[in-house]
Amino acid sequence: MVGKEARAVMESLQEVLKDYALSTYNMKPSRVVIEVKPENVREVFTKLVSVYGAEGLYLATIVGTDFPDKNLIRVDYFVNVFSVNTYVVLRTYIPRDDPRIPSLLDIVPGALAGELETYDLLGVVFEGNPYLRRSFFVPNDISEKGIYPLRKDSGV
Amino acid sequence: MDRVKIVKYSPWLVHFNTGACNGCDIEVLAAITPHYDPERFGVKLAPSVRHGDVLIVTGAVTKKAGERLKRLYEQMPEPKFVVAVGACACSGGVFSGSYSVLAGADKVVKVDMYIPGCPPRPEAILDGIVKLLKKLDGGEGGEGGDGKPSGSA
Amino acid sequence: MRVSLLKEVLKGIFSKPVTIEYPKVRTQVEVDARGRHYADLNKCIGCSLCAIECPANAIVMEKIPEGYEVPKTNARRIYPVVDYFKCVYCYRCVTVCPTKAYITTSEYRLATSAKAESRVLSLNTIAKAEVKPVG
Amino acid sequence: MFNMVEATQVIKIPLTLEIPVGPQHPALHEPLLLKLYADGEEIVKVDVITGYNHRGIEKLAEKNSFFRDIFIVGRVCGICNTVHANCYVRAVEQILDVTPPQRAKYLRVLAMELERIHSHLLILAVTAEIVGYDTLFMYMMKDREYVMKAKEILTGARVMADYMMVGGVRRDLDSVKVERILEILNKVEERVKHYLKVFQEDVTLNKRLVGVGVIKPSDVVSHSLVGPVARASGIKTDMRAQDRYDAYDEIPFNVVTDKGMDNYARAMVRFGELFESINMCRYILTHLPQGEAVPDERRLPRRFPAGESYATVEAPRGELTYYVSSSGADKPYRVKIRTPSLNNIVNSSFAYLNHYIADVPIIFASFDPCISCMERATVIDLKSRSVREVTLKDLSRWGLK
Repeated sequence: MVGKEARAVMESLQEVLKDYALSTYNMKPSRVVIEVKPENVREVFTKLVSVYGAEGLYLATIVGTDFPDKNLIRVDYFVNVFSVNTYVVLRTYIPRDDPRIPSLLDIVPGALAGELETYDLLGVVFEGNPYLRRSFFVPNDISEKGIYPLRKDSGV
Repeated sequence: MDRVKIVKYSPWLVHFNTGACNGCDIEVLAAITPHYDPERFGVKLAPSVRHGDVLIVTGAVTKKAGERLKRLYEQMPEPKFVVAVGACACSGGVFSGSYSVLAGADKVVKVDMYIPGCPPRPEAILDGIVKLLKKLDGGEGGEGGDGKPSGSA
Repeated sequence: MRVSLLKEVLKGIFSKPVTIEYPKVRTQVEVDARGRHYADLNKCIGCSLCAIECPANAIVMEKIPEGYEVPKTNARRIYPVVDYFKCVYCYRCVTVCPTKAYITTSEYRLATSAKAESRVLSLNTIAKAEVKPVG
Repeated sequence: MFNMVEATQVIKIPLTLEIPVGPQHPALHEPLLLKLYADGEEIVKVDVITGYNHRGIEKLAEKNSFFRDIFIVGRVCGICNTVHANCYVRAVEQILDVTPPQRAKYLRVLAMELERIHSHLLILAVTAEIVGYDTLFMYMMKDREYVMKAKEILTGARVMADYMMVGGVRRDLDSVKVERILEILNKVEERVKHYLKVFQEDVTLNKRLVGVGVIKPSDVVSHSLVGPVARASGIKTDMRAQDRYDAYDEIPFNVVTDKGMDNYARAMVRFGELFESINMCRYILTHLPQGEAVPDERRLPRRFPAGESYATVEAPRGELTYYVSSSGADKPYRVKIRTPSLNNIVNSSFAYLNHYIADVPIIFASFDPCISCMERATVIDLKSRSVREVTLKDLSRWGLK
């Protein structure tokens, strides 16, 4: 998909999410990044599902990145809207000393894997997800010390 | 000693994946297929660890799997031998610096034969088993780094 | 049993076995398959680039022992020793080497019960100082 | 004799039987613990317990340089190593703004499609083995060896290709090798046709596959299932068609889908993709563009600008994604790998419910599980919500919702 068609899809997508978007930019190669407030994530997903249909998009992955110098953790939701052949990235920033974000589990069951992974490796608490727990893949000796391996200062 | 001699006629293998990338596992699987057919040597994959004589370890031995490996080894009947297949099981390979691996099967159990390679070819796995059998016979098994390059390109 | 399978069985009975009689017959390995490799010390300049780039940290730079004729280009008199247990045979060292000093082989029968390293193989590529270099 | 209990009453005795399957188990070739809870012969709950294969690769990738990571991410999974390396390399190329030459793009696709052929043959063979058809397993593994030979001719190793490099590939192909690979493809295609016939005709295989492990299309999408599992439920999702990366925009191919939704449909999708892949390989070998394909690895850029990119690739098991972020240093700031098996295994425990214990391995195999893929970082799924005081039948029905 190239050119005009792709741009039209992106514009319609931005139109759908314009109430929530703090800023919009592109990630290589041609993915739309839309920055939203963490408390709005659930509303954004409800909106996306209602516009593109439950069988039109799936949550591909959740990426958590640690920024110790800004005291922030960034949580990105990569959503494949495959009914219109496009990828949208929902980007949120949450404080590093109290990383909490609402869980999407009841809206998107496919979020389970990503949320558990991000919790165990980075310590982001997804509020409302009852399955979160430590040391399912991080070995016991590390999780017992309360270390989240993917934090930059974890020292492992 | 006599039991060791008996084992060499038909050693049964048990395969345990301790966190491998599946590369070695499919090569172990390929090594039992018609092209290589180790049943010529009486070698057979055993269904359970309690029937096995030779434990084939693949993978970088993650901390969780390490405990399992120790338990499996203890469950095997005597005499028992361990073959480490692949760079990961020999020394940790590319994963040796990770927080989650012990890097090397010899950190947990005593290893009798190492088969390096990433992954070793099925022939190399057969070669390792044949060398192990020779070693059981009293001959010297390992002759790596003999200084004779073959088939240089 | 279906006819198609019966045909397969008959074909199997009358065709040659596919099994490679391994220790007696060598498998046909590609000549450029990635097998054991070691440094040719006539070409090596001791730059350590292979040791830096090795993804498995399998290469360690060591001092060439006394009594070997070391080429003038290798001023620091060091050479790479490949640990074949750690090596993943990706040949990154071969492709980054600025002098193309690595000798590659398709040797894959490396099973051993003791440590396997490229030390002897590499040192054999240069002559000992006492003996006059041959050829 | 027990008195008959009203359906609304609660049975407090734990009638369910707990059966651990794995991590070392004859029916399961993967280090994974499936805890099955069975009511008689029927599964009412499944716990997927993992962690035996977690190697911390994402952290390892942050600790090593960009170029060393190419070889580390290739070892996430041995069966699909070229797609892992390709996805990572393309993400890095986006950051560097490097475009590989056309010939290299074709050769990359060739390596990836050969890998798809051997991966699908492997999982179809394992499917046959799990239903107890060992003869077919041996036959299919025999013919898979020819594909491995083709891979060896192309990349220099049977399994770990280490074929991808920033700005191209690491080995070129000459006309002799092209001929040899074409010959192998012809031989393999004939055999695959035969195996397709066996899968379609054989009574045992049909009885074990048809109607078992049904996944509805709505469940597929909401649980983020990808790859052949999704396509076998009629969801047309294929990153090769969606992203058109590398040379997929020039090579003709069809996206294979099936409406069957069960194990048999998943096997048929894999067979369909085998033929597609063979045809694609043949097209590549006959239409290979001229020019350079191998970059000089000594002259590749050493400085990486700050930036981020997100690459996707259609692995044999489904959509594989890499997120790579660079802060301008010589090491990546963050590498996030999301493998298809992660979604397909963790999110799919609902598929086992209401099946017999004996069907669990075959359903599990139909997802083409690759634990090494998923566990470089991750997971557990407990349907623990379902631990309520309800009758066991209700419990199982609840789990399907």
